Order: sequence, then structure tokens, then C-alpha cells
Amino acid sequence: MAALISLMIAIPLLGAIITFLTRTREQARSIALLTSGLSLVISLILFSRFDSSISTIQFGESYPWIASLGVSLKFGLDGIGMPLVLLSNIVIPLTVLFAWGETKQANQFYGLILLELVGVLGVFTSLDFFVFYIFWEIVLIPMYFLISIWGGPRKDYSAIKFFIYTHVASLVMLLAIFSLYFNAWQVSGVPNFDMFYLLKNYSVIESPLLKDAIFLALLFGFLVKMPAVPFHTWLPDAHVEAPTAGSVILAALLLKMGGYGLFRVILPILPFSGSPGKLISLMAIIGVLSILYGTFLALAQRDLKKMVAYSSISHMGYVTLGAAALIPLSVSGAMFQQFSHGLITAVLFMSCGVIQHSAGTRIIHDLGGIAKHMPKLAFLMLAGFLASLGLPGMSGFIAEFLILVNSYFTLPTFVILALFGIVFTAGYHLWAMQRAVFGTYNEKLGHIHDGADYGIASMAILVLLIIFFGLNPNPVLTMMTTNANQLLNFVVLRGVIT
Amino acid sequence: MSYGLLAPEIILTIVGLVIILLGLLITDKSKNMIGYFGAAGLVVALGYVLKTMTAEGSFFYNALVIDPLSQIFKLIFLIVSLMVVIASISYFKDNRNQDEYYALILLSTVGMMVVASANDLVALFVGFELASMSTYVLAGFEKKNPASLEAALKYFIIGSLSSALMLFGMSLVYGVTGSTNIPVIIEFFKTNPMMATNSLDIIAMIFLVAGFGFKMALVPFHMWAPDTYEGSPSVVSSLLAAGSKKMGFVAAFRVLVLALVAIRIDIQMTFAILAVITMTYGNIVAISQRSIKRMLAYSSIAQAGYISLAFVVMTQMSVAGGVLLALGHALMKGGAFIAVALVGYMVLSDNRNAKNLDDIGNFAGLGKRAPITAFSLLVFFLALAGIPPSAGFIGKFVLFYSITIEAVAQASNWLLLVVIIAILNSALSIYYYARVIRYMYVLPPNGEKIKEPTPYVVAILLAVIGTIGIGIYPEPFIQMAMNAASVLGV
Amino acid sequence: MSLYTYLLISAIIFAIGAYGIITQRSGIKILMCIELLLNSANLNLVAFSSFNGNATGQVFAIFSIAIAAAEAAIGFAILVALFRVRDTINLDNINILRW
Amino acid sequence: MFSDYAALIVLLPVIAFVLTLFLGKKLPHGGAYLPIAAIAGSFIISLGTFLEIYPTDGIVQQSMPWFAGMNLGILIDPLAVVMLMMVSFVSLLIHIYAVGYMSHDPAKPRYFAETSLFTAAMLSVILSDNILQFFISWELVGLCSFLLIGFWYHKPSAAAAAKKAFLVTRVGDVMFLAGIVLLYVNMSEIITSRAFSVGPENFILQFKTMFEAIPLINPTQLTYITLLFFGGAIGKSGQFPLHGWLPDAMEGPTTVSALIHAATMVTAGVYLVARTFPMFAATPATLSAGVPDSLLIVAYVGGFTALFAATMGLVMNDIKRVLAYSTVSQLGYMMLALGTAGAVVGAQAVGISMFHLISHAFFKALLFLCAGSVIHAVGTNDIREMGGLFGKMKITGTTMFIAALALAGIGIPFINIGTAGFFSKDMIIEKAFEYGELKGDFIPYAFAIIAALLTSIYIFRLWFMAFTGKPRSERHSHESPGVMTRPLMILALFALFFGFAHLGFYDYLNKNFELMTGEKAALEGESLQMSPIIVLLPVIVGVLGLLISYAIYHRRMLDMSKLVSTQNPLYKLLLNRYYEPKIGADIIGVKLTHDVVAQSGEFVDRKIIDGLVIDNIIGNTLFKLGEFVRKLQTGVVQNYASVTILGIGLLIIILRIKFGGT
Repeated sequence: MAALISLMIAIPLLGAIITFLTRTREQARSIALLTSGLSLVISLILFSRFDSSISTIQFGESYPWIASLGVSLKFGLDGIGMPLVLLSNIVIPLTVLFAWGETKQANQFYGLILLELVGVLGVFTSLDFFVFYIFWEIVLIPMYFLISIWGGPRKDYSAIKFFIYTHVASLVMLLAIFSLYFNAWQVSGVPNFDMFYLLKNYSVIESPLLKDAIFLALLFGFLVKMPAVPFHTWLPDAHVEAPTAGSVILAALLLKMGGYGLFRVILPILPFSGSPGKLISLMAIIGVLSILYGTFLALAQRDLKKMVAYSSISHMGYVTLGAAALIPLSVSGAMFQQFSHGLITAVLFMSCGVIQHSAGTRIIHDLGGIAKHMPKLAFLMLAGFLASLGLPGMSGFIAEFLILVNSYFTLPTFVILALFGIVFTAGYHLWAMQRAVFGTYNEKLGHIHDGADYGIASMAILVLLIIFFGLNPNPVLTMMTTNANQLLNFVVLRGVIT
Repeated sequence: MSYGLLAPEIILTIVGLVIILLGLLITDKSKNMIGYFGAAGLVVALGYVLKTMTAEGSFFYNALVIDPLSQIFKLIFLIVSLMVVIASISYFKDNRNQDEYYALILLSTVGMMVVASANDLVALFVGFELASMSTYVLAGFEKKNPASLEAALKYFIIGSLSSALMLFGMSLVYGVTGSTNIPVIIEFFKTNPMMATNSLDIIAMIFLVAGFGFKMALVPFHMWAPDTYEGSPSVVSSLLAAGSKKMGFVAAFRVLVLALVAIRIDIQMTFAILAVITMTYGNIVAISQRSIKRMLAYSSIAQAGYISLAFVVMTQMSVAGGVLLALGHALMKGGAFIAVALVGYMVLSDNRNAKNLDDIGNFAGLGKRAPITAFSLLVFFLALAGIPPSAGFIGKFVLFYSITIEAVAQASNWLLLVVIIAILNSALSIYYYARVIRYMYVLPPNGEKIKEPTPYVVAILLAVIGTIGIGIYPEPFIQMAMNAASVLGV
Repeated sequence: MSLYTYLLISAIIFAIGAYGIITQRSGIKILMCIELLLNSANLNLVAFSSFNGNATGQVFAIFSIAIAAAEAAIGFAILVALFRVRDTINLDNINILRW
Repeated sequence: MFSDYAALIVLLPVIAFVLTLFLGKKLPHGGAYLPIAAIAGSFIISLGTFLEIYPTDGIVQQSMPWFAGMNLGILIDPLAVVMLMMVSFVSLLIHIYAVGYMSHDPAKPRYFAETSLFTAAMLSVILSDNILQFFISWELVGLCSFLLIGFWYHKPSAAAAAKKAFLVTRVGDVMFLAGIVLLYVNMSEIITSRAFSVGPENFILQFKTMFEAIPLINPTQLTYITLLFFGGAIGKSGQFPLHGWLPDAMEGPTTVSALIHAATMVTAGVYLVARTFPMFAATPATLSAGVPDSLLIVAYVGGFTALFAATMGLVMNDIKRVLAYSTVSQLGYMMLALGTAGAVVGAQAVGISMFHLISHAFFKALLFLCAGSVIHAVGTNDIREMGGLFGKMKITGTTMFIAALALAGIGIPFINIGTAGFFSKDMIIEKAFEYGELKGDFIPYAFAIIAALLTSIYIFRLWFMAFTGKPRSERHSHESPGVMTRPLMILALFALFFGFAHLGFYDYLNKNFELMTGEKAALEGESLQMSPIIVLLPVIVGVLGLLISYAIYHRRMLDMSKLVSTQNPLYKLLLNRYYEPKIGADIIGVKLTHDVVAQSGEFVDRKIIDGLVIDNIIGNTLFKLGEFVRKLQTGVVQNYASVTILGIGLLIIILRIKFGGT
């Protein structure tokens, strides 16, 4: 059973192709659920066999591909990738389940969702920069279609903005990859796109300016994806227009690619960059700015979904902050935030989707009192919102607590600033709940009713997972910590922070 | 001396001539067979070329050479011609002038192949003209269609002007060096570097650039391209954009090495400016087009900008990248034009008197009406935009990579700027591709589902397989391109 | 006569041809101007051939003249076809393909 | 034996929560018996544990690692065990009462599930052996409060009050969290510097570890930590200036008000200060550094709140609001006790404060349940519409009078007979006086004694207005059913007689911190001998308040109409609650945060970053440029030729310039 990872990627790919070719939506969704479920099973097998105590790559696979460029298909998992693989495999089947009732071009819809799974799994498992980049780009296309075919009124604008904006970022990142590759080639005389190899040779680059340029280009690529302020403006548009399944995947998985890049690529080279101090400050500023800016913008929103979108920006700010703090536990907290936010934001977007579907609007002022007719939704949505505002006992709290507590060692000012955001975070969540879900029922909405059972079921599963990981984060946190420790060995060795 | 290595050219010439002869002998009805005959000839030639990918040889007093560079371009030309011929079986079905059409395509292909092999300015010029003149006629082949004729006329006037300019440039080069043999010329400049920078030589160089630039559709020699691509029959546009355009590149690769030897940095800068302007112009203007062929024409101009980045640094890597992108572009653009031809067929089958066959509105709901075509166009567009895994991505990847490493190695900011502009352009291009994709997949169809004619489908799928195949398994192609680049000795 | 005289003459012919292409409206005249351009190059070739002392240039010129003839033939053919459809060969009016 | 099952104290109500939530609909009374049984179980285990550890002065400690060096654990020391018994007991009574009170509500399962979860969370707060678990439970308590205040979520005012409660306490919680952050950083620095060793059984945020490390923590940092903790306590216990949510919280069912906003949850803030009292007590050392003494701040905030809330209690017309302000005021007393007595008698202050906390829990729960009974009967909250109820509701009237007496702290000094409040509150006032003697600062004492007078006035105003005089509404009211009155009687007994336990209580709690750390806390100074007038004064003001209210509201001896009118600025100020809702919610919440900051952020984001930069500058410019350049393609072939030739000319010029020409 050596090739589990490639099997895990191949199954949904095959599923996607079959799904595209099916004729009825019943077949399409069954195949989508089946293949994503199989992928989940494989990831669970991997997860159960994963040794959390070692930081090296496990389940490594390598196949030759483009020898003249030194590209090979290398896959493997460590504590950084494993939780995100698990997350992807949890979110996608649940998204399929949530969107069980999709009727418009159903075979394409489910096929695209499966392709997203293929893309993110590839990103989280590939250890060759070239392959990584390919998967990184592949992810864009299904999402573009998901937005532009199944999206809202301004879907064209949003879809293309999403596509171009993030594509530019990837290309800038590609430039940096070129430079790393060239550098490593010069060192050894052998072309090689191995990710670790390229990153290891980063320190050999002589010019500090070039080092910083490469670093910034990579950072830009990841921050746009996350997205961090001020590179975030594609996100609200994309989310508002995307169909619920698209939003869920976008927020729960695609944003995580940016964070993954921070841990996989940025942190290993950070200590060797030309001016680590400044770059750390830069990351910290961007992190805190994202937290506060996202919070205040969320406060200003009238559209429930847009509010959730801005809250994502705010939450992803914690990831940047935690990564910038360079403390093992803050970094693992940031990793955990990625995992946890993936689960939480899925619930939030699903809630928005159910509301949109049955009430026909997401504008907070036009809603009101829907809990009366949608008690199950109200309950799950409340759980999601509470998790999102960082209620203890839910996974979000663990992550934010670890980040805040540990970042204080190196970035005290930023932590204090971030703490200010917490009150307002609670503010907009509760304000939205109060206006939209509680209060007097707005009779103009007509007769509304709870979402379909499969939607509610998938939300319930997510909520249970949020609570489970909130009470017992160890299954994923341990492996994250192992890798965070290993990542930061360099930091300590280089004396970047004392 | 064995002429075995020239077999493809010889075969094609013979087949072309036989087709003309056949045309005189057979009835109009049975002329539909001719296409298959032409395709068979191309397949045989293609087989020969593939067999001799790494062969070397020189003929006719060193006027023609066979080397990896010539072979890979011959491969491109043959594939494109094959696609075009196959598609034309449908496009020109029941046309009573089919024989001439196929003969011209084969002869123009021979012309292009001669250019690819040319090692002497005379051979180069002759090949160039053979290919050009055949395509002038092809562009105006729909002789009842004013647009087609106008396209041919514009193509012809600007083409002849460029030929004249090129010839003038060649005459100057000959005057300075006393030879028309390219290696001899290069050797001359190497030994007399002072000679390389006199005014005559610079003027000569610019005239040559103008001549090649015309074929490449490089700004400011591009003006004919949109009109011609739009007006010509779609299959001919495919040949022009995918095939004859590359002729300019192979000629430029062969000859401009000399420029590299001669005047180095400055030609580098000039090409960089030209390339940047070309790609930006192409992309910006493409955004607002409603005619898909015209949009593809501008996109083709933009692609020419990317490929000519290879001249900016002229390293083995960059030339390899240029060659790869040329190969990819041939497949993608060739396929795309053929797909547009299919859409035209579809529109005509809706309404026999339809105008503006390639209007973007006709692409609405194509995903439902002609799924294979739509999917193929999707692949081509994404590949043109440089999304992996595709030939377009691999080509751009190697090309941009080669520029970046030069920028890094020379610590050259402006080179870096060039790459960044190229990258932004590449992202911008997504905009207009995505627009068509939206029409194809998002908007509702305005007609019934059609049965896609087999020849078109075969031709398009050939291109799709090539596009994706190179993306998924680029190794042999990269090897080929690297070998080709090594011929230039840069 | 020195080489430069030939070159000068050829340059003048070239300039006339170029000027003609830019300014003339009639398709026929433009064809003639193109011929002028080609012939200026031919003049160059022959002159250089004579001064370089090898025959390559003259060979080249012969090729070029042959090609020019073919080219002119094609040009006229296109113009004739166009005239049949549009009743004009005034190039200013032939602009349905633009933008 | 009981102590081995200590975890069940929390887990039983949790299980009841889950079961009631999902199965409640199918069970009689909305599944009310599940939580009742579970909480009874918790109470029995608590009591059993108490009986086990009381004779031996033992404590219960159980701990297990959680994540990232944190732990989950149980610590039952005297402080915790008395709280456990109180909370589980009061909660049990209120649950029983609620079976009657909520009998007509369709959402009973949700109600009982939520109160059950609340009880679990509150018990978990009490049991926590580390500050993180404490914080988590604390937040869950806040969550339950949010849910229960908004129980009737279809009422906009209830939804708004729930939100306000959560947000305002959140401000405190963030401070608390900041305190934890600071504490964690200090602790881990101490641990990594190896100045301090932790055993394998010790965890970084465990109270035990924290207290042992106190001497090593930088005093300034310690002050910040304690002040931040106190910030959390201010939020949770409704101290000034974060008191505003508590009166609004009365939007929930009365039983909730009784359970959460009187007896248990709001005391969590006091409990937090008590729990971490050694840290607070360690701060005065930094007085010289110019940093204020944490206990001093606790005392002042507490004292001021006691008075401040009492003033508003005087004018409220909503029966529950009066009680809410009374709660705020009494919580102020508890804080005051911690602050002043802490300075006088050190850790014994915890006992003093906790005793008031527990006696307050009894009589305030009683007051609320009585109020609930009244509301149940008359169907309104407004005391102006009540009156003459005593004749119809004898039990309620009597028990409420007892509770009022306890709240007013009435008893007979020197022979030690009195209500629970008499013992607990008078002790606090005496300690405030001692503090004045010790430090020469009588301000806290002044706060306390004036507040005592006002307390007595407002509570008897309430009682006289509600139960005496003529009925002011038509509604036919009647006594509540037995399931409601029986808990009233039980609580009344406690309100009357719990005070006699005070000596034992003080003794037991004084050992608290010694038992945990194993160190004997130095007893600071003997109690001063007090002059009789000081001992008498609290009772005197209590009685005086009763008489004043009797005179005004029963006998109508004074015409209050002049004073009680919106023309009177003071009355208006009080009635508008010092304009706190306006300032807090409207100005800070809506105007400043939402309208100014958030909307301008939105403007910047959409119009400038996105609109101007992305759409206009980049997008539109490119399109316009494209449209313009496009027109260059005129379609006239001579122009094309011109461009070609012009291009060549330009290239030649560029290259000639480059070379300077040869």
C-alpha cells in the first residue's frame, strides 16, 4: 500500500471524469459522494497510520516526470499537510452532501467539486515545486466555473476578478520559484525542483536584496490567496456571488492553501532572508491589519454572506500573525487555526446558503426572526457563529488562544491590538444573529422552512467536529506542534529571535 | 549524397503537383477525396520527420541543412498542415476548387519547411516567398466573399512590402559580408566585430527584423494580422496563425543569432521593447473584440510577443522556451481556429445566410450545442492563458524561467521588469478568454445540439491531445527544444 | 561610379516605392511601388555582387526577379477578384475588416 | 468516595443537557426531570465531597494533560466546595420552581437544556484547577446567559438584551484573556529560565503552579495580570462601568434571572478574584513603583458600584430591574470585601466575601423567585400596577419580606441574632471601617454605609408598593402552586438562618490557600476592637431605610410626586440609568463603531482599494486603452504600410542613437 497518496488524488480525479460523463444528477451526486468518500477513507487510513512524533515526510512517493527540468512527482505528508488533507476530505464530501439537491447542470457541478478536491489535495501533498505550482493553478479553474455558472447576479465580474487576481499572485510566486530553482541549479549543477531542496538552498543566495525579493514574491503569492489585507478585495466579491458549495470550498480549502504556503515555504526560508526582522514585522503588521480590518468591515456589512467573507479575512489574519511570531506553539496554533477555520467557515457559509435558499435574501435587515420557522438552522448557525467568534469549547478558541498567548512572546504589541478585535468580532456575529435570526419574525418573508435534511446533516456533522476538536485538539495539534518545532529549529539556530 | 533527409519536402511537392494533375482529371464530385490524399501525404512526411528528429545533414552547397532546429519546426508545420487539411475536408466539402486548395496548402507547407532548413539567405527568401504566395491565395480562397478577398489583399500588400524590405536587408548583409551563407556571415561578424556596428549593418538588421516580424505579427509589423485572420476562411487563418507565423520565428532564430553576435545588448533591448509592446497591445485590444477570430488574432499577436522574448536573452534555455511555446501555440491556436470554423459551420446550418459567423454571440451555450468543440476551445483558451498542465504552460514556464534567471544572473532590473510585464499580460489575457468561456458554458444556447462533423473533430482532438499531452508529459519535447536550441550555439 | 552611388540610387528608388505605398490609393499603383522596392534591392544585390567579386548576388537577383513576377501575378489576380466583387480597387474603400 | 466521582458534578448536568435537548420534547414537562435529577446528583456528590474533606481538611485534586502543555483538572478546596454546594443547591431549587413557572412555555426542553448546561458550566468554573479551564467554563457560562436572556428570542428587546449581555461581558472577557496571555508569558519565562521547577504533575496554568510562582513574577507584571483578571470580573459581575447589561438581562424568564443574574453566574467574577486572591494579595508590594495596588482598585470599584447601583435601584419601577440593581450593588459589596478586608486581614477576606456571596445567593434567589411568583400572578413587571397583593399571596409576601430583611441586613447586634445578610453584610461594612482605620481612607466605608441605607429603602419600597395598599390593577391574582412556593419556603429558611454558620464558615475558608500550596499564610493583625456605634450603624441604617419606605410608600406620609417626575433632573438621570444605555449602546456601539469606523472602513475598502485601484485604475484604464488602441486599426491598408515603415524608421533612429552612428 505504498501509493496511498496518489490513490487518494487519483480517485476523485477519476470520479470527476466519470461524473462529467454521467447523464442524471442522481448518478452524478452518488459518484461524487462515493469517490470523495473513498478519498476520505484513504485520508483516514493515512491519518491513523501517521506518526505524530516525527517531523519528517511520511508516506513519501516519487515518480520521475520531466527529467530535463528535474521535475518529479513527489508526494508526501507531514504534520503541516496531514491535517489539511484531512480537512479537505472532510469538507468536500460534506459539501457534496450539502448540495445534494443541486439541479442545474448537476453532473458538471459535482465534477467541478471533485476537481477542487483533486487540486487542493495535490497542493497539500506535493513536494515538488513544479507539481505544487500546477496543482495550485488547477484549483482556480473549477472555482471559476463554480462561480460563473452557478453564481449570483454579478458572477461574471466576481469570477473573473477572482481568477485574474489570484492568477497574478501565482505568477509572481512562480517568478520566485524560478529564482530558487536557478539558484539551486547553480549550486549543484543538477536541475531539481524538489521543494525542500530548493528551500534549503535559499540560504546560499548571496545578495540580500535578491533574497528579500524572492521572499516577498512568495509571500505575496500566499497572502493573496489567504487573503490578507490589502490583497483581499477579490474575496468578498467572489463569496457574495459564488454558490454555497463554491463559497464553502473557497473559504474552507482554497484560503488554506495560502496559509499552507506560509508554513511550507515561507517559514523555512524566513530566518535566512536578507532582513528577517523587517519581514517578520511586515507579516505581523499584515496579520493584525487583516484581523482588525476584517472585523470592522464585517461590522459594516448588510449582506450576511459578505459579513462571513470578511470574517474569514479576519480569521486568516490570525494565521499570519501566528506564523510571524515564530514561537512553536504560535505556529502550531496558526496551523490549527487553518484547520479549525476550515470547519467553522463551512458551517457559516452553509447557513448563509440555507437562508438564501429558503428566505430568498441574505440581507440582514430584510431577515429577522427566522429562528421561528427554521429552528434547526438557527441552532446550527448559532453554533457556527459562536465557534467563529472564538467561544471556548469550540475549535476556534483553541487556535486563537494558542496564537495570542504564544505570539505575545515576540509580538506583544500586535497581540494587544488583536485582542481589541475580539470584542468587535463578537459584536458583528451577535448583531447579525440578533437581526437576522432572532427577534420578531419578518412576515414579508412569507412561508419559509428549515433547510433540507442533507444540508442540515452536513452542518451538524461539521458542528460536531468543531466541538470535538475544540475539546480535544490533540489528534491534529500534536503533529502540527512536532512540525512547528522542527520548522523553528532554524529560527533558533539563526538567532532571528532570542 | 543522399537526399533521403529531404524526403518530406520532396514527397509533399510531388503530392501537391499530383493533386493539381488529379484535379484536372477527376470530376468535381470525387474531388472530396483529394483532402484524404493530401492528408496521407502529410502523414507520410510527418512520419519521416519524426523518424529523423535528431538527424543532421546539409544539401545544395550548404544552402539547406537538416538539424534538430529545422526538424522541430518542420514537425510544427506538418502537424498544423495536417490539422488544417483534415478540417478542410469538411470545410471545403463539395467545393469545386478543392484540388488547388490542397495543392496550395501542401506547397506553402513545403515553403515553410524550406525556411526551417534554410542555411542560406537565398534559400530562405525563396522558401519564404513560396509559403507567402501560397497563403496569399489561400487567404482569398473564398472568392465570392469580399472579406476573404480584402483579407488576401491586405495580407498581400503588407506581405510583399515586408518581403521587399527583407530582401533589401539581405542585400545589405550580402554587401557587407560578401556571402549569403548564414554560417559564413556569422563567422564574418565574429572575426570583424567592428563591421557589425556600422550603420549599414544595423539598417540591414532592422530590415530583416521587419521581414520576419511581419510573419510573426510583431508590433509594428502586425497590422495585417487581425484583418487577415478575421477575413480568411477559418481553416486558412489556422494555417496562417499556427503555421506560417512560426516560419518567421524559425527564420529569426537562424538569422538573428547573427544579430546577437553582432550587436548584442542593443538588439536585446530593442527586442525587449518590441516584445513588451507586442504582448501588451495584443492583449489589450483583444479584450474588446466581439469577433472571435479577431480576438484570436490579437491573442496571436500577444503570443508572438511572448515568443519573441526568446530573442531578448538568446540563451539556450530561452530559445528552447521559444520553440516550445511556438510548438504549443501552433497546436492551441491552430485548434482554436478550426474550432471557430466548426462554430461557423454550426451557425450556417442554423441559418444559411448568417453573417458574422464568428461573433461571440454564436458561442452562447456551445457547451451544450457542440460539447467536444466547446471543451476543446476551453482547453485551448486555458492553455493560451498559460494554465497548467498544458503546452502553453510548459512553453511559458521555460521561457519566463529563462528570462528570470538571466535577470537574476545579470542582476538586471529591466529584464525582471520585462518578465513581470509578461506575467501580468498573461494574467490579463485570462479576461478575454474567460469571456468566451462564459459564453460557451454559462449562457443559454440559442439552437439545438448539432452533430459535430468528424473531420473537424479529428483535427481539433489532435490539437487537444497535443496541447494536453505536452503539458502532461513534456519531457521529450523539452529535450527536442533544447537540442534545437543547441544548434544555434548560443 | 562608386558603390555608394549605386546604393544612393537604390535608396532613392526604395524611398519612392515606400512613399508610393503610403500615399497611393489604387491597388495597381501600390503593386508597382512594391516592384520598385524589390528592384531597389535587386540593384543593391547586383552592385554588391560586382564589388564583392562573387556572383552570388546576381544569382540572388535572378531568383528575386522571378519571385517578383510571380508575386505580381498573384497580386493582380487578387485585385481582379476583388474588383469583381466590389467594383473598386480603391484601397480607401476596402475596409470592411477593421478594429 | 464521593470525591472520586467529582468529575460527575459537571458531567451529570452536561449529559442532562444533551438528553433534554434532543429528547426533551418527548418527555413530560419538557424533560425537566432529567436536569433536576442530574443537578440533584451534582448536589449530592458536592455535599458528599464536602462531608468527606471537611473533617480532614483535605482537598481534591485531579488533573490530566490536555493540549500544548495545558491541562484539564479538578480542584476542590474549601472555597470551591462551598460554592459547589451553593450553586448546585440553588440551581436545584430553581429548576424545581421552574417546572411550575415555565409550565405554559412551549419551548421547555430548550429551557431546561440550557439551564442544565449553564449549571454544568458554572460548576466547571468552580471546579477548575487551572485558569484556562476556568476561562473556558466562564465563557460557556456567558454563552448560556446569552442563550437564556434571549430565550424569548422573538421579542426584539430580549434578543437585544442577550446581545448586549454577551458583548459587554465580552469586553471583560477579553481583558481576562489578556491577563491569561500575560500570565502565560510570565509563567513560561519563569519556567524556561529554570528559576522555578514544575513537577510532572504540574501544569503551566494550574492555580497551584501559579501561586507557587507568585514571588518570581515581576511585581509590575503581576499587577497588570491581576488588574486584567479583575477586568474580567467587572464584566461578569456587572461592576461599574460594565454593569449595564445586568438590568437588561431581566428580559429572560424570571427563573433565569434568579438563577443566573442573581445567585450564581454573576458571582463568578467575585469567585475569580477570590480564586486568584493570593495574586491580588501579592501586589501591594509594588505601591512604591507608582503602580496602583490591585486590591485598592478592587475595593474602590466594588464600593462605588455598591452605591451607584443602589441609587438607580431607588427609582426603578420594574420589579426585576430593582432586584437587578440590587444584585449589582451587592456584588459591589463582595468586591469591596475582597479589597478592603484583603488589606486588613489578608486571605481571610475571601471567607468574608464568600459568605456574603452565599447568603446573597439565598436571599436574592428568593427575592427573584418571589418576584417571579408575583409576576406569574399579576402578569406585569411594573410595581406601580401592583399593590395589595399580601392578602392574596401570603406565602410569597412573607418569604419576600424575609428576603428583604436579609438584604437590608437586619438583625440584632451583640447577641448575634439576625438574618443571613445581617452577618455577612455587616461584617463587610465593619471591615471597610477597619480598613479606614488602618489606611486613613474612609471612602470605601462611606460608600458601603450609604449604600446600605439606600438598599434598605429601595427593597422595602418595592415590598410596600407591591404587597400593601390598594390593588392598582383589575387582574385577579392568586397564590402560586406548591411546586413554586415550596422552594420559596426553603430558601426563606436559608435566608433567615444561614447567618448562624458564619464562624465555622470563616474558619473553614481561611484554610483555603494553605491547603493548596501547603504554606501557612501569615495571619495579619488581630481584629480591632470596634466602638459600638460602628457595630450598630449598619443595622441602624437598615432599620431607618425600612421606616422611610414605610412612611413614604405605605403610609403616604410624604408626597413624592414632586421628586418623582421627569422634571427633576436627578430623578431623570437615575431613571435613565445615568444614560449608560445611550452612551454604551448608541454612541459607542452604533455610532462610533458601526457608523464611523466600520462604515468608513467599508468605504475605503470598496471605493478606494477595490473601486479606485482595482476597478478604475487597473480595470477601466485597460479597457479604455484597449478601445482607443483598437481604433488605430483603421482597416485602410496604406495606413498599415505607413505603420510598418514608420516602425522601421523608429527602430533605426533608436539604434542609431544607441550607437551614436558610424
